[in-house]
Amino acid sequence: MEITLLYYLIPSLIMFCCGVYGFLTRKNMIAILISLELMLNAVDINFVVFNRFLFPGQMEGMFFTLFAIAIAAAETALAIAIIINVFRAVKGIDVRDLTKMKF
Amino acid sequence: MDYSQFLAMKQEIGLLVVFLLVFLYDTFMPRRSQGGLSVFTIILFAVFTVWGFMPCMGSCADSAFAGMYVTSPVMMAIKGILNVGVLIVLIQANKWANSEIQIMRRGEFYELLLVTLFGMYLMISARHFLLFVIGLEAASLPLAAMVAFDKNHYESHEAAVKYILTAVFSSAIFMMGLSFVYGLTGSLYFSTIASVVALEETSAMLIVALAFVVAGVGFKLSLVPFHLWTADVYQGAPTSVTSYLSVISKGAAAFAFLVILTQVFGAVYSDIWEWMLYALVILTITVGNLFALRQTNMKRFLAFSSISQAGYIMLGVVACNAMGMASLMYYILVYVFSNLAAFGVIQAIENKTGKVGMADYNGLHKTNPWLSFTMMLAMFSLAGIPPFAGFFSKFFIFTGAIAQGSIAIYVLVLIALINTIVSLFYYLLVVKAMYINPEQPVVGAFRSACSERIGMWICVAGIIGLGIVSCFYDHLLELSGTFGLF
Amino acid sequence: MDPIIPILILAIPLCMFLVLGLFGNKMSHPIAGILGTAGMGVTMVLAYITAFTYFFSGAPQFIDGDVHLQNIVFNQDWLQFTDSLVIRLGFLLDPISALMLVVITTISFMVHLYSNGYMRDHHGVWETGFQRFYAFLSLFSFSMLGLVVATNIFQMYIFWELVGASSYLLIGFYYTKPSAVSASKKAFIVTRFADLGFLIGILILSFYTGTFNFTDLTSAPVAGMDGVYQVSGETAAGIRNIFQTSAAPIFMGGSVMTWALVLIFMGGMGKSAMLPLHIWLPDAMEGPTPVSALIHAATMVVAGVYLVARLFPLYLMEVTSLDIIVVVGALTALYAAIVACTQVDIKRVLAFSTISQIAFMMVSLGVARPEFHHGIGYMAGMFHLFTHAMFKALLFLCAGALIHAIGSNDYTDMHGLRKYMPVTHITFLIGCLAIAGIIPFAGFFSKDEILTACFGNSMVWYIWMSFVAGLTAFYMFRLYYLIFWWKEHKIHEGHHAPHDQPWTMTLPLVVLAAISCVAGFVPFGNLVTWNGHNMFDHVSFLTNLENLDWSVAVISLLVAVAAIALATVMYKKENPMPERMRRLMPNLWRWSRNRFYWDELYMFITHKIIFNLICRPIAWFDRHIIDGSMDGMAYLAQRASYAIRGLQSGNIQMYVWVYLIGALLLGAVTVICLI
Amino acid sequence: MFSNVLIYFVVIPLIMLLGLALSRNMKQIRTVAVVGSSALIALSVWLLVDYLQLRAAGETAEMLYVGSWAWFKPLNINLAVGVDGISIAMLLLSSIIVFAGSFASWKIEPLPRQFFLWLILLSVGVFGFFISIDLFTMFMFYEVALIPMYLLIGVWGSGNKEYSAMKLTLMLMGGSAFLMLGIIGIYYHSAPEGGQLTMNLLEISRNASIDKGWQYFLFPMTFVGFGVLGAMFPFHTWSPDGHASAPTAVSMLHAGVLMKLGGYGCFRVAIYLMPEAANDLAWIFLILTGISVVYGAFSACVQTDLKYINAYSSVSHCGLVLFAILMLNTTAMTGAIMQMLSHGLMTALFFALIGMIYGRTHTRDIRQMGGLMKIMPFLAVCYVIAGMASLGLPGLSGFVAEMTIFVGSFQHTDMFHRVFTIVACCSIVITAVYILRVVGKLLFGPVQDEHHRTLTDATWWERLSTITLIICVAAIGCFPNFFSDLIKFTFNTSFAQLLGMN
Repeated sequence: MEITLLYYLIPSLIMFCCGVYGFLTRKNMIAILISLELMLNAVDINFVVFNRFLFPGQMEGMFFTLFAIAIAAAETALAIAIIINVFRAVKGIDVRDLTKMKF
Repeated sequence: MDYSQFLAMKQEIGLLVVFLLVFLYDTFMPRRSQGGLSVFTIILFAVFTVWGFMPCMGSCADSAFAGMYVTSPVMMAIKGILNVGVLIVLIQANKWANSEIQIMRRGEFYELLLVTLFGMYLMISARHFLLFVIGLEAASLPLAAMVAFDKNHYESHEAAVKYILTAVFSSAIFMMGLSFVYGLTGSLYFSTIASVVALEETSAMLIVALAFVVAGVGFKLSLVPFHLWTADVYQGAPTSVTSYLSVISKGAAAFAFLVILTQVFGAVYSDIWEWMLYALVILTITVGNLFALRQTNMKRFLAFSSISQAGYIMLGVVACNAMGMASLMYYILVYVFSNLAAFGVIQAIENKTGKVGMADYNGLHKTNPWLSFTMMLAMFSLAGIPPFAGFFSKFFIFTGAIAQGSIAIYVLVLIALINTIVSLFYYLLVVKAMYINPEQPVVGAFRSACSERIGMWICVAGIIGLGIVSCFYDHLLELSGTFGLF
Repeated sequence: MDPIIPILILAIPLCMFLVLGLFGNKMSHPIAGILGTAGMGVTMVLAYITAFTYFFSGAPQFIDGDVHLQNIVFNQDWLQFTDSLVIRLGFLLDPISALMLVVITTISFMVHLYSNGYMRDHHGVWETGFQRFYAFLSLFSFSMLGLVVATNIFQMYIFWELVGASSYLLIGFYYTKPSAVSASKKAFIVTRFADLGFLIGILILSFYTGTFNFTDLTSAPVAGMDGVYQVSGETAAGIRNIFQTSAAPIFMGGSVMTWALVLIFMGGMGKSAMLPLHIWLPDAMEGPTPVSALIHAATMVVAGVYLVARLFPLYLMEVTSLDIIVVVGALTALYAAIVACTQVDIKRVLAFSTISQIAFMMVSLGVARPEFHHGIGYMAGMFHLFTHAMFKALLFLCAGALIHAIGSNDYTDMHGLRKYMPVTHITFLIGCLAIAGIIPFAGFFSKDEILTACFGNSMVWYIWMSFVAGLTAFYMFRLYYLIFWWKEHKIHEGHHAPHDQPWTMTLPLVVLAAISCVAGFVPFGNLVTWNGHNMFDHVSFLTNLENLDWSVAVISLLVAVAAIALATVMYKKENPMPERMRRLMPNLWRWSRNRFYWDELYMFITHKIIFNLICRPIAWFDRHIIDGSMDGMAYLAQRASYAIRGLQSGNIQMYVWVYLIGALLLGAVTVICLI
Repeated sequence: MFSNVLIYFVVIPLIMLLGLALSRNMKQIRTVAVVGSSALIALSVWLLVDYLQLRAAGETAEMLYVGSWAWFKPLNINLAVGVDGISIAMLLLSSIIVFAGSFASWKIEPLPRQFFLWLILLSVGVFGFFISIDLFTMFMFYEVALIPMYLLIGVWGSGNKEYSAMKLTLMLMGGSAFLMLGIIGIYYHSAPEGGQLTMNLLEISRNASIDKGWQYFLFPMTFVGFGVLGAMFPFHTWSPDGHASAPTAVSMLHAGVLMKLGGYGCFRVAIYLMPEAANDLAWIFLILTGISVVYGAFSACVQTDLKYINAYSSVSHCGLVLFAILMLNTTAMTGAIMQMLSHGLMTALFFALIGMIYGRTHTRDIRQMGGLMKIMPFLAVCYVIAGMASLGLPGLSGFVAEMTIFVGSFQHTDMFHRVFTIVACCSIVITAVYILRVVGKLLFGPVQDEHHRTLTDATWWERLSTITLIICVAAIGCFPNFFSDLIKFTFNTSFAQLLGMN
């Protein structure tokens, strides 16, 4: 069985959708953060796969992925820090509690 | 490696130097000299701003890193505009930064702010999506920290969470779009993508990719429906950060948006994104206005106002011509002054009394005539009332848009114009609160801090002078003629 | 003719108005009175000189053989609309304007003089606003003089409006009295409504003919002399040709020219109180009595007659319009005469009598045809205008004297005054005889000629008008007997016996009575005819008598005498006969007493229909629909703002959801639209 | 730049603004206002005389004193000025009303300095508008004149002032939104393909390059845009509320001058630049303005608030202005301009008097007043004169203006136009009804409220203010040919081409 582009893209898409679904449904902010990671990783897979299968002669997609991973890490760190701050303030990390400002 | 290419990055390097100096001062200066940090930063940045406007010595290169980075007079100009805005923000933030609670951490504030500015520079100058994404993230991630700066306020945290989570979601979408683009074209260079897009037939994937890209940048610009974070974040963040967010970050994003759409997707303008933008502009202006109608918190109110202003700025993009670009930059310039004047007043009052409700402004003119005068000018300018600068910027942005010439654009502009009436209504509400409402003044008479006053004076000068003195717009128009985008 | 005198005729009253109006408050009462009277006196003398020069000097610009010419003494551009349509202020001297100059200045002077006495009470205390009164009188005189000497129809319209305004001011002279205020308002608005017709008529006329000038409409220039014209049927026929070639032939049942002329006549109906626009005149009696004498009996109210006379050659071209005038006039004459028989207020009786008499003049103009006795109707109408002005002013001034003496307008408070006020009695009697048409008083001759003209036109109108003439005699003598006879005057305790008034008031009575006695002998046929041609070969004091159509005259005399006899029987002594008559015809009496409910009808139309069904709904519509829709837009925006506020729920997941949907929709819709 | 006399119409108010900003007490404020407005009158009279001399010397250019200074050069936007007889008439009117308005607000409270600042800012806009011949500058000044209204009504007004001020501002700005689109549209069609685009009115009309299709789009935009300020049905509803709430001088200026901006603009921009569309579409607006004329008058008949009456009367009279402009012939248009002058003066007079009466009786409800003639004869007499002017008494300005309009309009060759002229004529009767109703209730009759007996008559500054206006009203009424010629000459020169098509 030949492994084609699609075999990579479909899991990546599923990952991305899982991430979106998780973001939209989970209460726990850490879980939401994990969902976000899923989405970013799906993007990374896309880039790598495109590079590997469609444009094998160059490295642009790979490099982009490297940077994206780094950025994702920074984002996570920052988000965790902020969530901790919130936890200190409200003693909880349920995202649905954070609706003081609205309308 | 040709190191002379770094000369092209004159402003970035200058900004890095400023950042380092501030960082070093903050880190290594003895405690007794720490008091000078704010003044040091402001003066340093003022020098940098002025230096940024100076013409490049000798024959500078105009691109670096194999064309991932380019510069041009237009970019220098927009960076200069941002610099001026940042300078005003710094001046206005002085009082807040030196308040008892923040004084310990003000160094971080300055440093984060300078880093985000650096990110915006990269967004503006990038000609490769890798650099652009780096810039975008550098511009948004530290902002989350800045939004969360007010440790003692719960709203600040809530705002930060909302910001960081939505921002990351948005960048995920954006990068997803980029990956599609990459998959379609095999490159992340703007020019290469553009040439491929121009040659190939429009595919559904390209459209979806474009929609995702628009959404990602639209998030920064807070275009409806990608705007929902804006109001909460503006309200929760410390006012200095809000003012920074609302003008500088938005200005950079608007320009970057223009560059991406014209440089990368210019070939599919009338096929795809012209219509997308029509929808977005109408939605943004209308929804922003409708929400702004019934706000009672000044910061939240200005958040929605800035959403609808973003819609007007987008008219410059819709036009997709040199005049639109010049008008866009001019709009940003004027918007910087007008909005910062408003935020300056809000900040002055908030610093003194902690009040940000619109009702707290009742009868303000009796106790603080100059503050209310400044606020009124800001509101008039935002509403586009002559002879204040906002009128000129609105007029030119509409003129620029209509230069495109289709009937559809007339309709779009008409809708935008009708929306200006709604916006006039809520801007006048502020004026009404200050001048007309009969209630006893809530805010007592006080003398605002020297830095706040300087900031407001600069803004007032800008509001009055930028329109009547025609050279600013003329210069921008001349520059954008040389940009060669279209 | 040297234009200085005509200019002065207009300028003196105007200056008087300005001086008295602006500085009157600074003057003492007698000075203001003397100033006003003297000014008017000078004007009168100048007007006499002018008229005399015109009629009798024999200068070539005034008379050519036996034809009286029209002479434009001066004509100053005032407002230029287009090259041909120009409003000029000028002075046109021709038989009727010269006649009117005499009438107006005479009556006006008499009234000025009379008012010196009338406008103070028995103790010699001046009325408040005495100076204002004189100022307004001067303004009126100026406007009326300007009206009659108009060289173009728009000048006439200008002064037409001005007389209306001065009439308004004078009727409302006692402005603290609500009835006076509403009377003045009514007068102005009713005449304004009529003026609308006048204006539209002018617009139509000028649109087709391209001129406002009377001389261009009705006369031909006399060769060799500048500003001299002769009335010419050919010019009028030319005008009719213009209409026939350039306008739609028939517009709503009449030719356009007829419409224009009828609309112009509508202006005259308003001013001259023709049915159905007569309702303002009886109410106008709220003004001081001298004002009634001047404006609402002798001068302003005949402006309508004058207008028709002025455009008479044009009316001749469209006989339909003349017929309309006759019908309106005849109905009005009968109506007013019937109403006059039952009124209690003596001024109202006189007012209705005025309406009736003006209607006589209108009928006279309407029945005039050049074929019959050189258009005797025209001459008769003008003649009656002249005589009527004299005796009606006399009657009003007498009424003023009575009211001044008694302090009431109703004859029920008078009765049997002949012994107390002999001068008033005699002069009033002369007035009554004149209006009744008893030989040799003035009214006899003019009325007789009107009846002759009617006779020449149609038997119906002749009988009709003779009947009205009989009614006239009847109600005038009814009034006379009820004031001066009926029963002994009852003097209330603590009141002085009524007596004759000071000389300032009696002198005008005597003068006017004298004129009423002899005015009938003025040989009008050689002075005022429709085309300026003399009617008689030679003129003497008895010309009018010699040229009488005795068959008509005898009948009319008989009718008058019979009517007077009836009045004598019924009203000389207190007796139950009037009461019996009233029982005999209760409905007629009630309708007549209530003036056929015209006022109520107008009240109904104005208040119930125009105010309640037009104005109020429009105002409501404006506030609630038009304005409401503006407010509604604001309300909608506010509602929309609330409706979408759920979008900003504060929940991050919601935000992201919207974001995602937005991005996908943006893509999806574009894909669907493009592919 | 400063060698052009017209610039001083803007410079003097600007200096006044400076003076007001520096003045410290009421006396200084008044001095600045009086000196400044007198200077403006003097300037406009001088301009009138000089203009007439130039014309007499055979100057036939469309506009005189033309000057143009580059502003936004790349867009060819200039600060271009120039006047013809019509502008001069308007400048004269404005300066007279500013003068009278200054006296009418002699004792304004509170914040007199700010009041005058805004008032003068408003007049900067007004004067700037009338001297401009560049669309952009014109539009800018137009909006400058509008916005001070908000504060002037909001702060110094009475009654439901916040609502009225907001409504007025939003509606007028709504009009100017359409206008802005129209102006930009005109700009892009101001020159033939490839030519230099321009905002200069004279050049645009000379180029005549707006094709018919675009005219059909742009003409309604500009006409409605200006028409809102000219109180055209159905966009007039700001007028009653706005005027009712505004302080005296503001009502005067607004009804007297600002509403004229609408009429002037309609004619100077909409009709002058797009005559073909004006000719073809006139019927639509004729219906609207015809309705305005009659409808405003009918509405005025049942109002009980003095200012409402006058506001509706303004709707009627201003409707007549637009009505006549649309007739597109010299006479009617001359009448329109004269009606602007006339209405400006007499409505200012009305509002001044109403303000003075209201200042004394503290009510504007005519049902609560009566017999004022006895109590304050001067004001009452002036009111009667104003009323007579309004209902078109010869010798006062209203008559000549209305008659010129009626005669001119009736000269139109089209039956439809003539019929509508007759409809408009009907307003003279209705006008008489409501004017006499007010006069009868307010001034005549017995005194309604015994407290009013103690009230005083006008003070000297009030007298000065009203007498100035009355003299002007009478001057136009007595010597109409002077004004008519002044205006007509312009039509004969600049509109010859435009009128040729009719």
